[in-house]
Amino acid sequence: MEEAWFAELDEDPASATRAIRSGRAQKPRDWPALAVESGFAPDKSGYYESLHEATVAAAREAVSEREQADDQQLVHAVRAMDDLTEVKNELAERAAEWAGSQFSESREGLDYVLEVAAREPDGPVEAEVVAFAESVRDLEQRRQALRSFVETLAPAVAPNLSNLAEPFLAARLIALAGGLETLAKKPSGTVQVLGAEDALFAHLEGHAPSPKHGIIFTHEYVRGTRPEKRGSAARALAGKLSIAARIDHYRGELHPELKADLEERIATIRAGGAEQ
Amino acid sequence: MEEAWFAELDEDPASATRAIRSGRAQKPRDWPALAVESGFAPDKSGYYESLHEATVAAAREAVSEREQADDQQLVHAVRAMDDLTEVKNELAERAAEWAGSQFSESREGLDYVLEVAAREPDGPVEAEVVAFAESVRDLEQRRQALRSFVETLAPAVAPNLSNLAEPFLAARLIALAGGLETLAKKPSGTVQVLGAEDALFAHLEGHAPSPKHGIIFTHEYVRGTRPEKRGSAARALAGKLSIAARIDHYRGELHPELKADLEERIATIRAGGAEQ
Amino acid sequence: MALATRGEPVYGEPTADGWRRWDPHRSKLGAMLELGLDTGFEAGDGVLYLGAASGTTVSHVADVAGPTYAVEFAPRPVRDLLTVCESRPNLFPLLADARQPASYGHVVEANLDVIVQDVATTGQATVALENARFLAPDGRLLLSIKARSEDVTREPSAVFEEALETLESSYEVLGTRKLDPFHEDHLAVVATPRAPPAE
Amino acid sequence: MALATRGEPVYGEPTADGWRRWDPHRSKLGAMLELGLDTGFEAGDGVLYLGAASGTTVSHVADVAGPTYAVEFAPRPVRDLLTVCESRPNLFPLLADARQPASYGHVVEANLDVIVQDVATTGQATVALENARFLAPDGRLLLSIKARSEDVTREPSAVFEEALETLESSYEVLGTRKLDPFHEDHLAVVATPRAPPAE
Repeated sequence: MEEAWFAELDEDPASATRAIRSGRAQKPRDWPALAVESGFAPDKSGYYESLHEATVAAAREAVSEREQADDQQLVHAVRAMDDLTEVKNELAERAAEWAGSQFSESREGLDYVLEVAAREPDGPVEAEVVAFAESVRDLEQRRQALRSFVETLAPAVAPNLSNLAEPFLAARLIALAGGLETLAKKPSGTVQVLGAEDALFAHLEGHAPSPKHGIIFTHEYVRGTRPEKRGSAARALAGKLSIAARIDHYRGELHPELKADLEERIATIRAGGAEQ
Repeated sequence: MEEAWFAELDEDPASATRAIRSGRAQKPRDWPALAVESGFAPDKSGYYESLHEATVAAAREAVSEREQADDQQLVHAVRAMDDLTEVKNELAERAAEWAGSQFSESREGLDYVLEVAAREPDGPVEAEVVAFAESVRDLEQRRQALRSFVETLAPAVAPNLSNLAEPFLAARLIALAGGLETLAKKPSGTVQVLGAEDALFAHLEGHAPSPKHGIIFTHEYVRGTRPEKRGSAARALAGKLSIAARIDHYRGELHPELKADLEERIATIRAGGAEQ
Repeated sequence: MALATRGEPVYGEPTADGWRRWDPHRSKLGAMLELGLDTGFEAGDGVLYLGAASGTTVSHVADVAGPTYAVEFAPRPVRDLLTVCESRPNLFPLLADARQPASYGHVVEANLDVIVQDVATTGQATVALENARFLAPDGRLLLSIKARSEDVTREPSAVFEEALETLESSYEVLGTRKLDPFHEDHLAVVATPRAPPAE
Repeated sequence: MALATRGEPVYGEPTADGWRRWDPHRSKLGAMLELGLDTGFEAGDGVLYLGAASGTTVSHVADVAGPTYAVEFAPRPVRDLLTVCESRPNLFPLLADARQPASYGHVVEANLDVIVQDVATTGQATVALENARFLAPDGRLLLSIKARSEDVTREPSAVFEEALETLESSYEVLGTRKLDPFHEDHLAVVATPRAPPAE
């Protein structure tokens, strides 16, 4: 009896939610009968009513917490991945320079470093050079693994955003905004220039034109549209991404029609019939 | 006969040096007798004279090349180590932030990251966090290994500098100058402010006092001297370091008396009897 | 003739006169029923549904059954499942891991008539063993095994054989059936607890 | 009585009337001679010195011997060695790896009277085997083995035993002697080629 979810509730409805979420019992029992017997419910049907209310409330709360946490993990993962990219490039440059001097070769880039990392070193200096190249290789592998993780997590956190923008771009938008909720609350014009903060500040200080797009430029719908129509394409895409972010945050179910609408809109813009 | 070092020399004395340095023979023979027989030398004593000249020239050239190469490897190693230090700190900060959010802890620093790296992850997000922390740990290990390597190589490249300044500071001075030869050619006043280039430029532009010391501040003889005498201590140390660099570059043998002289000089300065 | 239940529509399924078409292409249990397996599933049964996802199938189950406990681990589909629950007072959502039955043993009642299991994870047979504690002695396990969730590199037949062998320790297998053409490389299993249900 | 040779001073050793004190604390060969080992080393001998370092010992050897080939792999000490060579026309420096005798086989003559070996590296006995090619049939190997260079974790006596065993394949060991109190955990070995010298 002590293990039943309803065993020790008080007046506060939150106590039922808490009991559902954190209780445990190895062995199930005939809880409906026990609930009636103990006076928790007047009859079985009354018990099921209370159970329904409590389980729905508990699931809603748990889902919301888990998703909050997930979108923050996505933000951390994207930032960690960006750090790895930067750091990997920096160390790769140094490793190529060093290896080039040690092996009397003049080559550059990650491919060269990966090749050096696979060499059998001869002597203590070469051992250090090769070990340094191996560090770069390890960072590159970690970066790739983290990118896969981001691409797996993004559709769970933001299904509509990931459907419209590819999981990786969706993750990057969420990271730039600092979270799904913040992204959902931004006007679509802000979403359009997310990632182009430098250009935006230059514009606000009066010495640059207003940027037409930020990170969403990497989307095929913008990049693949001819330059004079890109502003319209970026605006259309940002509009739909804003809607997607709001659905993802406030409701969460996938709306495939968003993508169909956007496709149609972009086709119209590219056909040249777009408003300015 | 074809394997003898003197078998195919021409008029150019460099050809003898080349033959000594790059020739090979699995099986030694009675080279002095063969040299006389073939007319290379008038007699054995003439042969040994030529051999002495050729081996000394070849050894001198080989030593100088090997050491040139070694001092450049030292420069690369120090720079690679600096990169690792910077990168490790940057990633450690990110890792601590991420791990703190995932594990609901608010701790900072490398120790926390190393502790996270040792955890058994539960679930895919934790697996990424722990793997990221492991990357930081690996970089830190590589950095430490590289530092040991630098400390081993420095006394071979610059015995006097390493004797006066600890191998690691010696390596850093060589790296800041870009090589042992460049360091040896710098005036002692420049050695004194190596590593304080920012402060020096500010001074040259007229809005800062002249820096009293650069990286040599990390030397106990400067740091351990009371502030009003530090300028004198830095000047004395830089003077001896310059001499050490020149001996290391032009001759190479260890002069223990340099250190004794310096110790005496610093003692005098600390005792307060130093000239301004 | 087509399978249908009475209830609020959930996933854009065709409806007529309050009846909702139960699409066997979108539901493993729907396919079992469509293919005529003897599931023993009857109106008013107490059901534990493991792997409820966004509620497509469990919505039909709850339209027919009595108390229906829906366990799902991923938060995203549980949002949709919550909508399905709104109009179904006999459907109880649980955001929980089916591999940890003790984490819902204080909520799900004992002696249920049916367990429907459709989890896409390795160790699907083990999940069935762990949850046998909720079944009545004459209850039914309606299990669908996805070969690719166990091991993508092995032949589905080998995967199924191993799963059935694991299952036999606590269940008596009453029937099996491949679910094509509705679902490829899925095996449906109908089983009943062998001894008194594992505790 | 004290060991001394005639020549230019090299390492700050005491001198008198053109004689330089040969310090057995600074030289393994000096210690062998001081301890009265029968080295067979005579004035005018042809010598190959492996591990010449900065020339402390080889300077004394060259003061006494005939043609003296000094092999050293580390560039730094060879700089000092070059200074030692300046006043010794019979001393020939070679920046080379004693484990690669073919890299100086075109310079070092055959049928030498003595090899002095003092290399601080693992496989010291193997180096002696490799260089046997330079020795006359009645020549002498004067080897000093540093236990810690082979394996710091093992007992010196075990290290020495194994080295001697390796050596026996090409050399007949004529005598051994620990070098304390001058050098700790060093074993001096005097040996002569067993068969015609290895090629």
